[in-house]
Parts: sequence; C-alpha cells; structure tokens
Amino acid sequence: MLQHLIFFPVLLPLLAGIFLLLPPLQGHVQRQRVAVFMVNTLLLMSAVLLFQQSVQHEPQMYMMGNWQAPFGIALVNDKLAAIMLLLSAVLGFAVHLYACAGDDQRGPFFHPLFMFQLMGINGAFLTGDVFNLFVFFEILLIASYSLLIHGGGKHRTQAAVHYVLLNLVGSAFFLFGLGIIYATFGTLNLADMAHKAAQLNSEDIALAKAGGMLLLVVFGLKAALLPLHFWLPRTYAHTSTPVAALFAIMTKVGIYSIWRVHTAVFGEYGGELANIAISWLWPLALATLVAGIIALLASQTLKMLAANLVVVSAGSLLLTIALNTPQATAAGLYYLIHSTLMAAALFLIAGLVQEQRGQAQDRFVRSRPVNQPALLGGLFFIAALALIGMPPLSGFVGKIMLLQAAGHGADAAWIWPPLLISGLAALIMFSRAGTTLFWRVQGVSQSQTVAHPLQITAVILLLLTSPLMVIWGGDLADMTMAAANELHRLPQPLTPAVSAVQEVLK
Amino acid sequence: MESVVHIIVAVLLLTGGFFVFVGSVGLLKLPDFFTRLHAPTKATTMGIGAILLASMVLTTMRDGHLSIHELVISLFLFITAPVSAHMLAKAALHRRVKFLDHSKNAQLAARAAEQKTPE
Amino acid sequence: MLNLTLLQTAILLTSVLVVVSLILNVWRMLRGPDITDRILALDTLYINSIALIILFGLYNGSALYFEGALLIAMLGFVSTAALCKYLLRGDIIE
Amino acid sequence: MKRWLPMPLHSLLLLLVWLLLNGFSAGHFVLGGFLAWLIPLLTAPYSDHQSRAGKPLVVIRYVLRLLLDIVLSNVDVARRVLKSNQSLQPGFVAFPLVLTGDFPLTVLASTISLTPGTVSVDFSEDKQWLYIHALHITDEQALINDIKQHYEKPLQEIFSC
Amino acid sequence: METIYAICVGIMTAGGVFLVLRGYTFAVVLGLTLLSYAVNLFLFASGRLVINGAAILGESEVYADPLPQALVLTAIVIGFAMTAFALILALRARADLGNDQVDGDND
Amino acid sequence: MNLLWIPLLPLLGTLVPLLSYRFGRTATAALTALLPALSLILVVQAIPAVFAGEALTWQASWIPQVGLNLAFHLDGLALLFSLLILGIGLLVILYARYYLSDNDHMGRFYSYLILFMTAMLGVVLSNNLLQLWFFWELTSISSFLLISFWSHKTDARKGARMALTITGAGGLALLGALILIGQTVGSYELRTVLASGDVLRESAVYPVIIVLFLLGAFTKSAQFPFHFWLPHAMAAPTPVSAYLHSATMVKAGVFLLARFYPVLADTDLWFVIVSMVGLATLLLGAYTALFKHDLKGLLAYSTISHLGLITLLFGLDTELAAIAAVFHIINHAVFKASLFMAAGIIDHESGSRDMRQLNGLWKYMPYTATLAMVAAASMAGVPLLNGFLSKEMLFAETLHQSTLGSLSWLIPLLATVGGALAVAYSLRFIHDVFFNGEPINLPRTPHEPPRYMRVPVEILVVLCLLVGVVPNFAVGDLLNAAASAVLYKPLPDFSLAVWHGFNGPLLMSLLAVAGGATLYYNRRHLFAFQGQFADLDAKIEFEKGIQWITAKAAVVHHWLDNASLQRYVFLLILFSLIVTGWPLLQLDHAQGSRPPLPVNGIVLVAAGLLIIGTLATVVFSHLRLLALIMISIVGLIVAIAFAYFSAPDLALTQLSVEVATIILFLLALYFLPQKTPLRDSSPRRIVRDLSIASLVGAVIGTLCYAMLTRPLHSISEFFIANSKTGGGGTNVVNVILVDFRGFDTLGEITVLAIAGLGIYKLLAGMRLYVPAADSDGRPWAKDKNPMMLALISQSLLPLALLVSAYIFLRGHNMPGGGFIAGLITAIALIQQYIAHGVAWMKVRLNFPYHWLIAVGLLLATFSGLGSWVFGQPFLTTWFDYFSLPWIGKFELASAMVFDLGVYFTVIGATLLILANLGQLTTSERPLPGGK
Ligand code: NA
Ligand code: NA
Repeated sequence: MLQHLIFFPVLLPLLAGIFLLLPPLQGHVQRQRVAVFMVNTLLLMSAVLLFQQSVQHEPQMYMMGNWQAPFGIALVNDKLAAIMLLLSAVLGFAVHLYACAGDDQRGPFFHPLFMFQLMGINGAFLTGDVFNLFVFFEILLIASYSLLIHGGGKHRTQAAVHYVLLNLVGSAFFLFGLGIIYATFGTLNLADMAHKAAQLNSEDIALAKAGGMLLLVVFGLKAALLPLHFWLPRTYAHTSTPVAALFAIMTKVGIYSIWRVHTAVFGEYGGELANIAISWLWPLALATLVAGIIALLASQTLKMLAANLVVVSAGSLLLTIALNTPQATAAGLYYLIHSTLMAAALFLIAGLVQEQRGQAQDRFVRSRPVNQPALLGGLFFIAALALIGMPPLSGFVGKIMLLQAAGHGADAAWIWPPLLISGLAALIMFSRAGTTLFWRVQGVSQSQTVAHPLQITAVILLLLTSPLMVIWGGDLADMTMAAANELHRLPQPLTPAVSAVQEVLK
Repeated sequence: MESVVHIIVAVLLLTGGFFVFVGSVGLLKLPDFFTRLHAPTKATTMGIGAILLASMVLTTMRDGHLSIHELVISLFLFITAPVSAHMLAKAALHRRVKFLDHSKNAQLAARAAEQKTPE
Repeated sequence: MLNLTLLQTAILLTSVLVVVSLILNVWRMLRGPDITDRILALDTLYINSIALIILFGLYNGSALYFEGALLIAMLGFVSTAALCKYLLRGDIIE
Repeated sequence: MKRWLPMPLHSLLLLLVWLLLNGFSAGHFVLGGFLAWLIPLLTAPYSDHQSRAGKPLVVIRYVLRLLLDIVLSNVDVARRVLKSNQSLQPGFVAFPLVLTGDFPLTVLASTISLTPGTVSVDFSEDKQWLYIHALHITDEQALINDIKQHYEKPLQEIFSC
Repeated sequence: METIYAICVGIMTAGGVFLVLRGYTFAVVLGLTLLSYAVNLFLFASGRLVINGAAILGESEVYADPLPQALVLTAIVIGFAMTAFALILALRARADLGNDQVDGDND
Repeated sequence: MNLLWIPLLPLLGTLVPLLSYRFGRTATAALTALLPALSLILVVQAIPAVFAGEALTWQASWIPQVGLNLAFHLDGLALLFSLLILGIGLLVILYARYYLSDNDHMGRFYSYLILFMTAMLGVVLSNNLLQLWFFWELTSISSFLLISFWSHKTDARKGARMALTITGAGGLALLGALILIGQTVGSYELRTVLASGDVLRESAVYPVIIVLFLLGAFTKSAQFPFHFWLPHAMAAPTPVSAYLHSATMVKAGVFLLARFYPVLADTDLWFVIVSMVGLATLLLGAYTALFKHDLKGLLAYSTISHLGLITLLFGLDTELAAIAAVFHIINHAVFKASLFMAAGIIDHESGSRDMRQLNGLWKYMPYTATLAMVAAASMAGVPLLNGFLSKEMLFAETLHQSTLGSLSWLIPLLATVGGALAVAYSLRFIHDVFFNGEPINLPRTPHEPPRYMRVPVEILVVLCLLVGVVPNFAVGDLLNAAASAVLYKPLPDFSLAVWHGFNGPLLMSLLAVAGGATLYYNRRHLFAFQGQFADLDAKIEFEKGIQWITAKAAVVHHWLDNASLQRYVFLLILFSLIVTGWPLLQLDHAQGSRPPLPVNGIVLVAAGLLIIGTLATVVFSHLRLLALIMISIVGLIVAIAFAYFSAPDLALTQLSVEVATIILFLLALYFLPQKTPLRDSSPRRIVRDLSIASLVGAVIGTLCYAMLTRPLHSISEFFIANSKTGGGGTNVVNVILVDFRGFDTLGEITVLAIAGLGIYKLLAGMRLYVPAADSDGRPWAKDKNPMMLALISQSLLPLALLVSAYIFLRGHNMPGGGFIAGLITAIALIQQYIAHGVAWMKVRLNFPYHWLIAVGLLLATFSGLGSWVFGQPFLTTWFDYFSLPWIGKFELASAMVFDLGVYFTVIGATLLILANLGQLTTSERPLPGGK
C-alpha cells in the first residue's frame, strides 16, 4: 500500500468526495462530518509520511498508469511538494473542524466540495505535468467557485461573479499558454521541459517565451500579482468564514506554480529562456506589496483586513521569487507556511467576531461587545502578533528571513522599505482593529452566541503552529533551504526515473 | 463494372448536390417564412438522401461488402425533419410571423396559432 | 483513371454546390427577418453540413467521418426543437 | 413476454439499426440482440403512446408510395423554387381528420410534410383538424381529397382506426 | 492553410475578448464561449495541421498528433462545465442582485 | 550558574499571578514577587564575577540559519540594567499591591508586568542581535498591554495604541539596522559585533544603519520628535508609569545607545545627530513639564527631558560623557521611580493629580511629602543627592566637548537653560503640591498611605541620598563595570566625589538653581505667555494623522480598485497582451520552416463563414437569442474543422457539447433579459475594447501562425507506437484519454461532477422573476408539450441510446468513447425533458443525479485502483483478446470500465445541471391567473 503513498493526497479526498455523495453518507450530517474528519486525519498522516520520505530521499515519482515519464503523468514528491501537502493537510484539518460547528449546514454538498477542493489543491502540488496542473487548477477552481457561494447572500454572489468570470478568462489564457508550450517543447512533463528548455530551437525561443509569460499571467492571477489581484480582497472577505480560511492557501497555489514553472523550468538552466519572468516580477511584486499595503490601510472590516493581508503576503512572496536565489526561495517558503496558517486563523477569528457582534459584524465601529471578549480578544491578539511579524510568533522569523534574503545591495534598498512598512501598516491596522472591536464598546453584549468548542479548537490549532514554527525554526529553516535547493537545481534527467518507478513499486 | 458504379455514384452525388442547393436557394429566395419552410425540409432531406446513397454505393464497392450504415442517418433525418418543420411552423404562427398578403385562407393562420378549429 | 477523375470531379462539384448552399444559409441567417427564419436557416445549415462531411469522407476514402454526420443529424434536431420551444414557451424544460 | 420484451417491433428495428451500423456479423448479431433487448426494457417507461400497427403489406405499400412521393415532391418544389415566385399561390388549408391516435396522427402529419408542396403546421386542440400550409394551391378540396386518399386511408387501415 | 487558420483563431479570440469586456453577464459568458472555441482551435494547432490523418492506427499513413487532440477534448469538457457554472451564476446574480450586470447595478 | 534562569524565572513567573490571583491580593503579590526575587538573587550572585571583569555567557542554537540563537551574556551594563529591572520591579510589585483596586484584575496586571520584566531582561542580557530585537519587541507588546490595562478608558486605548505604533515603527527600523549590522559584520553575535566597530563604521551602509538604529532607540526612549507618545502612556496605572516610564522601557532606548556605543559612535554623524536630538529633547521636555497641571504629566515631560539629557551625554564626543550617561541612567531611574510612586500615592489618597486642586498637602501627609521633596530635589539637581552628581558631570562634559565644532559653546549654554527649567518644574512640584495654600475641591480628604505602600518610595529615596552622599561606596563598582562595558575599553580616570571645588560646572549649577527659582517665581507671566498658544493634544493629532493615512489610503485604493469586473478583466487582458506581445517583438519572422498546406475554396468559404459567425455574434450580442444562433454557426464550423483536420473525436465532442450548451443558454435566457440595453458602453469604451481585442487577436493569431509553420518534435510518437501494443486500442486519442493520460480524464470528469454539484448549490433557494410573456410582450403559447415533438422524441430515445452504445463500444478503436456517448445519452434524455416536461420525467427517472455522478466517478476510480491488486500504479490498464466460437475474436480492457465511469459521470453531471435548471424554472413558474 505504501508504494502508492504519493497518490494518497489526491486519492483520499477524491474517494471521500465520491462516497459522500452516496448512501449511507449522503444526507447524514454527522456521518459526513465524521467521515471527512477521518479522511483529514488520514491526509495528515500521509502528508507526514510523505514529508519524511522527501527528507530522506531524492524526489520520488509515481507514474500514473505505469507509463514512463515524460509520456505518462508523473506525481512527484519532492521536499517542496511535501511541505505544501503538509500545509494543506493541516489547514484542511483545522478549517473543517471549524466548519463542523454549523457552517457546513448552510448549503448543500459542503463536505464533498471541501474534499474536492483539497483534492485539487493537493493535485496541483503533486503533479509533475503541466497540463495535469491545468486540470487540477480547474478542479480546485470549480470547487472554489462552488464553495465560494456556500451560504448564499448578495455580496457573496457578486463576489462570485467577479471571481468566476475573471478566472474563466484566466483559464483561457492558461490553455493558450499550454498550446504554445507543447508546440515548442513537444512535451508536457515539467522535468522534461526543464531539460529541453536550453536545447530549444532558436526559432522557437520567442514563442516559448510568450508561452511561459502566459503561464505567468495565469499563476499571477491566482497568486494575486498586481494588476491581477484586485478580485481577491472582496472575494475572500465576502465568502463564508471556513471557506475564506481555506482560500488562504489558494494564492499559494499560484506562488507554488510560479516556482515550479518559472523558477524550475524557465530558471537558471533555461539557456535563452532563463529567468524570463524575473524582470517582470521585480517591479510588479513590489507594486503588489505597495498596493496591498494601501488596501490594508483602507480596510474597514476584519475580514477585509485579513484579505488584504493575503495580498501583502502575496507581494512579499512574489518578491522572494523575483530575488531568484535559493535563500530567497527558502525564506519565501517559510513565510508562505506562516502567512497561510495565520491568515486562515484570522479569517476564522473574524468569523467568530462577526457571529458575536450582532449588526456591527466585524466592522471597525463602536458597538456592543462580543459575548466572549477575553477569549476572542486573546485569540485575536495572538493572530495579530503573528501577522504583524512581532515576536514571539512565527511572523518575525519570516520577516527576518525575507529581509536577509534581499541581501544588502540595491535589491535591499528596493525591498526593505515596503517590507518594513507593511509590518508597520499591519501594526497600525491591527491595533486599531483590536482596540475598536474588543474595547471600544457600549452597552452589554446582546448576542447569546458562544463560540463552539470545535471552532475554538480549530483556531487554537492554527495559532499553535506559529510558536511551533519558532521553536523548531531551525529545523524548518533547514527544510525550506533544502527544498529551495532542490527547486533551483536542474532536475534529474528522466531516464533514471524509470528505475525510480520500480523502486517505488517494490 | 467499376466505371458504371462511378457513374451512378456521380449522378447520385450531383443530384443530391442539386437538391441541397435548390433547398438553400429556396430558403433564400422564397417570399415568406412559410414558403421558405418548404424548401429545406424537403429538398435538403432528399438531397442528403441522394448523397448518402452515393456514399453507400461507393463504400460498398470499395470495401467489397455491404456498407449501408448511412441509412441510419437518413432514417434520423426522415423522422426528424417533419417535426422540425412542425415546430418551426408552430413558432412562426405563435409569433404571428408575416406571410404573403395573397396567401389563401389567411384567417386560418390565426386559428391554427390558437389551435382552435376553423370557424 | 478517367473514372476516378470523374468521381473526384463529381465530389468536388457537389461540394461546391453544398458550400454555396452553406453561404446561402448563412445569408438567410443574417437577413432574418424573423427569428424563425434564422432558426430555419440554422437547421438547414446543420443538415447541409452533413452533406459536406459525407463528401469529405468520400473524397478521402475514409469512414471516420460517418459518426460526425450521424451526430449532426441527431443533435441538429434537438437544437432546433429547443430553440422553437423557447420561442413558444420561454421555458424549454417545464 | 410483454414484461421481458416490451416492444418487440422496436427491438427488431434496433437490431436492424445495430447491424446497419456495425455490419452483419455473428458477434454483432449477439451484441446487437442484447442491446435490442436491453434498451427497450430501459426505455419502455418513456413510450406511452402505444399504437399497434398491423397489415405489413399495407405498410410496405405505404412506405414505397411515400418514397416515390418524396422524390416527386422534391422535383415539384425544386421547380417552383427555381421558377419565378410571382406565380406562387401559397396558403393555408384546414384538413378535417378522421384518423385518431397520437401515433397515426404524427405519421400522417410527417407524411404530409415530406410530400409535395405541403407542410403540416399544427393540429387543432381537439385533434379534429390538421392545419397545412401549401406552397401552391390551385384546388383546395382536391388537395384535401388527395391526402385523404393517399395517406389517411392507408393509415386508418394500418392502425385500424 | 495555416494563414487562414491563424486568422480565424485571431478573429475569434478578438471577438471573445471584446465580449468578455462587456458589462452584462450574458455577453461575457457568450464571449467566454467564443474565446473557448478559439482556445480549443489554438491548442489543437499546437499539434500542427494534418488532413486525412486521423490517429486511428491502420487508417492512414501519416498521423496527426493525437496528444493535442486529447488535451483539447479535456479542455472542451472542462470548458462546458465552466460555462454552465458561469451561466447559472449569472442567473443567481440576477436573482440576488436584481440585474444582470457584472458589477451589479452601477446607476 | 545558568544565565538562562535569569530571564526564564520571570517568564515562568507570568503564569504565577494568573494561577494565584484567587488567593487574595497580598498572597498574589507575594507569590508573584517570588520568581523575580530568585532571579534577582541570581544576578546578585553574579556581581563579584562581573566586577572582576568577567562576562558570563550562555548560548544555545535556535535558528542559526538566520543568525538567531539563544544567547545571553551578563557584563557590567547588563548587570546594571538587570539590577534596575529586577530591583525596581520588585518594589513596583509591592507598590501595586496597594495601588490597584478590587475592580482591577490583579492576576492579569501582574502577569503583564512580569512579562514586561522578562522582556526587559531579555533585551539587556542578549548576546545576539536578533534575540535582542525579539525581546525589544516583546517590551513593546507587553507595555501595550500594561498601558491599555484600563481598556474601557478612551485615553488608555489611544495612549496604548500610540505607544505601540511609535515604538513598533521604531522596532522595525531597529530590525533593519540590526540585520544590516549582522550582514556587514557577518555575525549576529553581539560580542563579535562589538569587536567589529571599524568594519561597521567604514561600511557603505553605515549611514543607513545609524539612521535606522537611532530611529529604534529614539522612538523607544521618547526622543524628540517621537517624544509625544510618552505623556499619553500615563493613562496606565501609576505602578506601570513608575516602572516602564522611569526605570525600564524608556531606558531600553538609551540602553541601546550604550550597548552599541563602541561600534556605532565615534563618528561625526553619530555625535551630531545624537547630541542635537538629546539637547532638543532635554529642553523641550523640561520646558513643557513646567506647564503641566497633571502631576504625572509633569513627571512624564521631566522624564522626556532627562532621557534627552542621557542621550545628549551619549552624543558628546568625550568618553567621560558616556560614563556620565550611565551614571544618570541609574540616578534618574531611582529618583523618577520614587516620584511616580509618590505621585501615585497622592492620587490614590486624594483622588486627584491636578496641581490646581492639590495644595498644601504637607499638612495631610507630611511623611510622604518629605520623601517626595527629597526625590524632587534630586531631580532638580540639589547637592548631596544623586541627581546632582550626574548633572554636574554633564555640565563638566559640555565644557570639554567639541561636538559641534565652532558652535560647540551652544551646548553648555543650553544645558544650563535645561538645568534651570528642571529646577523650576521641581520647585513647582514641591511648592504647588505640598504648600501653596489649601486643597481645592479634592474628592477625598488626603491622608498618609498604608504603611507598605510607602516602603518602595522610602527605599528609593534612601538610595538617592546614599548615592548622593557616598557615591563611590554606593555605585562606584557598578558604574565602573557598566561604563567599561559601554566604552568597551579601559576607563579613563574619573572621580565620583561630591565636591570638586569651585569650577565651571558648579557655576552652571548655581546659575541653573538661580534661574530656575526666578522662573518659578515669575511663573504667572510665563503661564500667561504659554497660554497664548493653543494646546496641541498629541493624541488627537496622532489619531488625526492615522486617520489621514487611512483616508488617503482609501482614496488611493478606490482609485486603483473600483470594484469593477470590467476593469479587472481589462487589466488581465492588457497585462497578458503586454507580456506576450513583448517576446513576440523579438520574433524575427513569424513563418517557420514547415511547408504549408495548400488552400482550397471550400476551406476559404468555411473560414469566411466562421468569421461571419464570429462577427455576427459580436454585433448581435445585445440581441441575445440571435447571438446564440450566430454562435451556433461558429460551433458547427469548428466541429467541421476538427473533422477536416483529422480529429474525428474532437468533432464529435464539439458537436455534442455544442448542443448541450445551446440548451443551457436557452434555459438561462428564459430568466435573463432578452436584450442588453443598447447604451451598454460609451463609444470611447467600445473603441478601447475593440482596439485591445484586435491586438490580442493579432497576437494570438500570430502565435498560432508561428506555431503552425514550425516543425514539431513531440512525445506523441510514443503514443502512436504504443497505443495498440500497450493500450490495446487503435484510436490513439482515446487510448491517451483512458490510458496514457487517463489521470487527466479522471480530473476532467471530476470537474464536471463538481460543476454539477456547484450548480445544484447555486440553484438551491434561487428566486427568480419569471416572465409571463416574451420580450415583445407576447404571452407564451398554450401548447406545453407539442404532441408530435413528444411522440417523435420518445421514439428516438431507444435509437439514441443504441447510437450511444455504438459510440461507446467502438471508442477504443474508432472515434467515440465514453464522454461522447454519455453526452448523447444525456441529450437524448434532456430531449425527453424538453418534449414532455419535468413532471412526466420525474415519474420515469426518479433518483438523485448526483448518485449517477458518484457511481461514474467511483467506477473510473476503482478501475484505476484495480491495478493495485497487481502491484501496479493507479490506472495501469489491462487488456486481452478472446475468441469465442461463432462470435469470433473480441477484446476486453479495463479501460472500458474507466470509460464507463466517464459515461455515467457525464450523464449524471449533464442531467444534474440541465434538468435541475429546468426543474427550477418550472417550480418557479407562476400559476395561471397569477397568485
Ligand atoms: Na408535404
Ligand atoms: Na423549465
């Protein structure tokens, strides 16, 4: 069974999604919750196992249909993928717990869609094939469309219209890009592409560049790269709480894909195709960061604040890609994990605040107090510290890594100010948000709502990762550095991969 | 033998093409919707039929065994064409589509649109 | 040899007739005047394209075009019926 | 019998179509037979207009007649199309129906649509009248009689109604 | 042939893009449909154009590249699913927002 | 001894009050004090070693990759600060026991206080730059919690927020400075850095380091122009003020100056900035203090002023000045803490801090008054008190420096002015509170505080005296140790004697006293003068500033993002155009070396029709049904093109999807307006969109052309070669779909399935306006299910199913397959819906369609999982040929099960989508006659 382990992060949610549609699970809330809980646990376990494997071995491949790469579709578990899988498993686990407190009942098919969403995300992390990446993008997109509207409501619908239509245009460009890629490379396997990049026919170079850039557009759209990021804040702020929290990883899929395609394939070893995205990413990532900061300062609700923080973190991550060194990638990876989990936690906390604050919801205005000020205030405080980047939580390590990754030349002169100012803006906004939401109150709480133990557990689970990331920061930094080194080197040529298949199957 | 078959096929083809063409000319040329409705529903069906027949003959000869699956297409067309025409006519009546002023029994159109009996 | 040319000529000539028919159909589609005229033209376009596909098959001596023609015959009807139902009732599935 | 082979005629037709599609071979006879049995079984609930057809000889005669008329009809329409349209005298005709039953009526209406210069437009609600549009009417009554004679009568005979 | 093919793809793309930029959901979905035709043709073209060379073994001597065809097939199906979703979302927006403009009522 | 315990014990101590606050106030205070006291003992134990010149260190690896390690060291400077932090901290714990009321959550208060203590200890004990910053930020956080302790008060919230924002901003700057230092030196270890002063001073980034570093230090120690947060932090309970704003937090800033003095000082840049800022702060603080009516306000500005003084000392270019600075750190901590506590006692016992109300308290609390007066005298710099000594040293050093070159004489002059102001406000503190007539309208009758509330003040005042009288005995060694740590080299000679004879400094002192007395005597004029100026409330100004920033941000943000999808899409397209167009400009010639195919008339016509269809779709897009019909032409011709260019499978798929799409559009169109208003877009917008659309079209067309005319070397030969032998099928496209790349197909049908579910979700509870007439106002026809249509449709169903079986079964070897077959079946069923209506179908096809989807997906997945049994990866297929008598040879393949799964999923999803939409429309149709 373990020889198929690489496939589990895709297979488990797929099977779960299917069985949730059938009796005896279909229509039974409790059974569905328990089932998904168990699958999430299994996903966590497989992610941990895969993580261990990736640490101990060279990247491992799982060849679908037993066809050798590049002809068949390969799932690849390297360190980067393993980290991302673990991240998605932790996030999925926590967010699902939260949803089980009642959000899952606000519309049909929440649980199967949740599973399919995870399947899409995990598939995108695992696949070593660029067209298969498209397929998994579409899976995660269609699932996200469906989850986005969960619970209904005017704002949600409006946000969905924007999100869906924009992404459909994005998907069209994805296919244009893939067409060019196949037309020039003649292959779809990412590792194979990486090897062929340098040997491309000179008359195909310009074409391949255009294809690569189209993919950058698509990934940039997901990753919230300016000027493609405007859809994000409203979409995230208006969807239901658990969905918003789950979406915290969606921009990261974009970042991840840029790593896979533009750092690895169009990277250092790409000959004339080397680093085609970098010169574009530089100014755009900076601009993203600045636009994110401006939006952050303009936030009027806690969810909007969280959403704008996602943009800010996207800008920072894109900057690490623009820096284009293993050290920067490692910093980005650490920061990615931190920002995903903490943004998710903040969305969940915002949801709790919304529920307990009556009409005022999570708007930054004076209102009646929340029902559980100490609890929510405390959770908020921790999340805020982490997201501002203050010690003792993970944000500060991430911030230090980002600053160091910029070196101290001209790069740093460009990157440092917005990075530091983003921290200040977050500080201003969080102190304003916290003092307003929890302290600037009048009267007594009218809400009888009490946060469900599952909701609290979910939030604590997510928040707990932050100190852990600090305590074991050394090991994690080693791991991200190793993953970054793996990403930045030319992958193994595909011929020995055949033996790798056999090894997996032993 | 072969040349005879080819000649038959050619004749069938050209006949079919002719009817297809005539149907489309009718569609373009006839003066109102109801008259236009006649042209394609018949001429075209027939034209396609002839071309399919040509195909059957030719493939049968070429492959050396009976190849008449084109009949299935004809079958479909013959079953569906009248219904298409019927639905189109219903829609046109419903929409009170203009027809030639000198059409006979014009008053019947209104009755038909309402599915009433003629007065 | 002569006969083969004869056949090819016949196929080409027929194709020309069919293609001209297609043009006429589209012409009617653009002209209308009523929406029913356009649907009728679309229906005819569908059917004429069956002829075109069969002719491709004959020209290339390939049987692979047959299913396409079969499908057009089946599906053209569905779409015409749905369009008409729409004009009549608005709601095509009620 | 009725339960396990709900529509024998349909089955026969399906088998024939299968063989037309795939060629006549033993394997396809078995496979086609299976499908011709299975599909009617599945689709029987969707066929609620059951009319029993009889008199195969009349049916064959009717079909042949129809084929001939179709050819003639096309020649006729082609002539009218290519001629100047000024002389056209189109119009509507209300055809009084004797025939009853949805299936026979549908066959009749289809026949009318496929044959010279006429298109079935619609039935009256009580299915006592069939409205027809004719491309060129010279004698209305003659047209009605013609249809009655050539098509409605044989259909009455076939469906015995 | 290639020129004509490319011109068609270009014009369809242009049409799709123009419609996608409109302010009403229906036009946008229509544009997306048009765009997806163009995309499919484009993706298909990555295998180059071959006439009478369907990749059915034994049916011809030169085969068209079958891989882009398989990719286009996948793209068509996914495109259908997406179009369906977008269209029904447009309905939902009409129901929830009271109009069918992509940005809600701008008046 | 393990140095780690010194910060660790208080850290553990944060939990003590939270656990013990239920046992009563005294017990809580005592238990809370326990661990810090232990920590203090540890520090005291270390004194001999430190005085002997050893620096104790302790280190553990933490995140060495970024240079962050757990590293502590205890040298003289750290020792001095540790003693202050722990000593005064313990006194504050005792004091707070009496200060806090029963309404205050003592556990929380003490916990925050101890957390702060830990953070401060961490700062002063750090031997790692990043760890130092870690604790530095912790002081900001914990002080935020302390200042905002009375969070129900607006002042507390705003004051805390301001303090956090300013110190937080400074913290970020400091981080930048520290990382730059670390990167320049190549190590984040403080000891290493301290030894690398030359490297740093010569580095190109030195000015950047200095600016960032000083931003951090100055914000924390409330130096001008960042001083304004400190007075507002007085909203905190007084024990907090006594601790944070006299002895510790604000001192963290000057600690930083002291700590990095050996590496960063000794340049003109440093001396000029630091001395000027210090001087300005000294004067501004002292001047403002004079006018404060609030007791704590006076002390706050006095603190600012004294911090300025210390900063000024660090900015003077003599070594003795640095020693004086260290000395004043001690002195100020001692007298200011006692003054804050005294002020707290006065507030506590009289109910007011307003000096206009407080008068003549001498009568009511003579003992407290005495203590306060001694401390205030020290603040003023009266001889025999500690404040005098360090001030004297300042005066001396101002006379010996040449920091500002030829303008250096300004410094002693202004320092004397500052001294005079200090005397004046100290006088005011004493005279105005304890004398000056009778109290006015005090809420309570003042009296002496509880016995033990006074003890901390007593201890501190005794220290003032002790240091003032026998300085060498009291702090000589400590000062030596601390100062040598600051200078990081052997100390120059200096003496702590009380009497240095009549000299310049003494003259300055006398001038200051005389000037101060005169100032105070003439205070009425001064107050009148100052009264002309509007009071600037820093809090309001700061809030305004923040609001200005957020408001401007909102303006810019709304300018950038107008919430319009049209703009988003435009940007997306424009961006794509630019990034794809750019490389295309480098394309020398679009045409490649592949020989082109010949053109023929038929193709030309088809292309023409395609273009016409496209343009017609665009032109008629506002007439929606018409546009739909026009786009059908495009779909049809695309299908034909696929057929023509050797892609029969694609042609079939395109055709069936086309029809399903039309049905879908028609279903939707029922609820959407039939027409788009003609004034949809402005002409300018149309022109813009047309231009960008044409450009995109041109780029894509060019790319397409370039692609088509270049030769292709692809992996496809493998598929053609292995399709039959490895995949068991002759239709290579199908074998790719179900075998080589079956995983894609599994994903694709999953997308379809999810779309079905999502659409179901969208439709749930949807309320739509149902038109009773078409767009021309024509009521709908009455004939719901035309008889002919119904009858023919149901007759066609078996035929359609047979055809789909045909398409399905041959798919592996000939064009066809599960997907197309599934669509045909689904459309045939939809046709029944169209012909017969939902009610009729419900009786016949009554099961949830998502089951069908699930079964389909399950079949496909399990056919893939089947290969696991044989130890093969997912989706490894199996096939074989069999021969039966009579029937002949036939093939069985596991891929067919997969394809069957595809078939079912497609049917299920299509029905779920279309039939549910249809169902919805029906259930929403108004009853005849309306309801
Ligand atoms: Na007729
Ligand atoms: Na309906």
